[in-house]
Amino acid sequence: MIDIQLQNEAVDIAACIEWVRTPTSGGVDVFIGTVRDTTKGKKVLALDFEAYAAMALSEMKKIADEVITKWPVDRILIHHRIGKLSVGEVPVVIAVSAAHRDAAFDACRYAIDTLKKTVPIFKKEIFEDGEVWVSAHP
Amino acid sequence: MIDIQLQNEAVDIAACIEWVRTPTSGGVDVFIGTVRDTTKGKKVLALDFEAYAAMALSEMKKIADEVITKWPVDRILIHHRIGKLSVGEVPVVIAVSAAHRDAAFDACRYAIDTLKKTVPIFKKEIFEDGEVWVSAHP
Amino acid sequence: MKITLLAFGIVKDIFKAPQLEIDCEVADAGALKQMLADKYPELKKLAHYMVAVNNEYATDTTAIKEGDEIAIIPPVSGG
Amino acid sequence: MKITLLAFGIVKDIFKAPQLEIDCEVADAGALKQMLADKYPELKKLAHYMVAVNNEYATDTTAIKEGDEIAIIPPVSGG
Repeated sequence: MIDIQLQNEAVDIAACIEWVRTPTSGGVDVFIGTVRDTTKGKKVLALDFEAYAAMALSEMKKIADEVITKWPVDRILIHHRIGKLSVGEVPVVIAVSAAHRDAAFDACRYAIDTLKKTVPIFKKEIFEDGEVWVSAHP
Repeated sequence: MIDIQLQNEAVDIAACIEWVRTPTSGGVDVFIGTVRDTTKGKKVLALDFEAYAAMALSEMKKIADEVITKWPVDRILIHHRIGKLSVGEVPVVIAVSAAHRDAAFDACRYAIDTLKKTVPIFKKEIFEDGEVWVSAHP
Repeated sequence: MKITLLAFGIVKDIFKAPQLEIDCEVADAGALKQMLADKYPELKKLAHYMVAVNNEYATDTTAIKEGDEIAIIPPVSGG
Repeated sequence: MKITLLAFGIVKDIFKAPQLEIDCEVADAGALKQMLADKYPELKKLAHYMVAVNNEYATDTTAIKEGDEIAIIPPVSGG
């Protein structure tokens, strides 16, 4: 089973974990992205995320479908937040349950690595003295 | 920072995650062990965990100390429950925060893999027709 | 033909608009990218940018026709 | 000398007690394991078992003296 969401409100980490747990699962791996206070030594005030929503959902679903095909996992959930997030807030939660932990770890890591490469979500770092779209320039 | 616990009461997953999050962390990886309903095709009713408490704590602390030395992580938490757990309950939570996700994933996986090899905690699988100490016999 | 381009991230800043209506004759995504690069030289300074046609990443040979939902996608940075 | 052995997991079942007071002359953990294997042949059927002296895993040459906290540790299965 798959649960994909793109949302404005805070991601409910506990509810995400609860959703992936099943009686056949021996383990759950969860990745929680958090907004760091610095980037390349510079103080970050906030991150502003925007998405090409329809395509972001479809790319996230592709990742989940691929995970389900490649690893023996029970459930995978990907919830991504958009909007302006302060330091410490959570842009993304990925949770994967599986009978055995290796599959949960591999699948969760694959999902976040792939999300960062393929899902059309864009973040702007907001500094005291300006704003920068992350990764836009070489 | 390190937080190690061996406890009779349920592990509070949300509190564990909250504890590892810091403003310098870009990501948190969390492993949540859960009691499966079957093992080798046989229905499991419960797992009963016991520990050599003093040494289990010292071995868990060794793992956390080693993780802090080997990877650039912010915080690591290992909470292990003992006593009788039903299907779906949580014997262990390991949470690791780090500036970058690779360190969090690697460290969390190393911690659970090592815990399963070195920490003197012992579980008995309780079936409808008997009980078996896990891994005791070849 | 008339096409609408959706812009995201830094492309919105480069186009100075979240979407652009243009009238042009481009057969495929490759030709569109070339046309845009000529018109918006700032695009060439990006690490890269992709075209998506109807919610799928396009290659240079992906055909474009009137009515398609076309998006210009700069380097993604979700997570 | 008199030593106390703490037993865990299946070793508790084999000893039929969570701890055992024994009077013996063993210089090190290797000698202790040999003595126990003779007395409790069930131990030899285990995948393996370890001796811990004062909360540290012992090797065969780890010395044992009166007053040490000695534990017999079957295969662990936490997590």
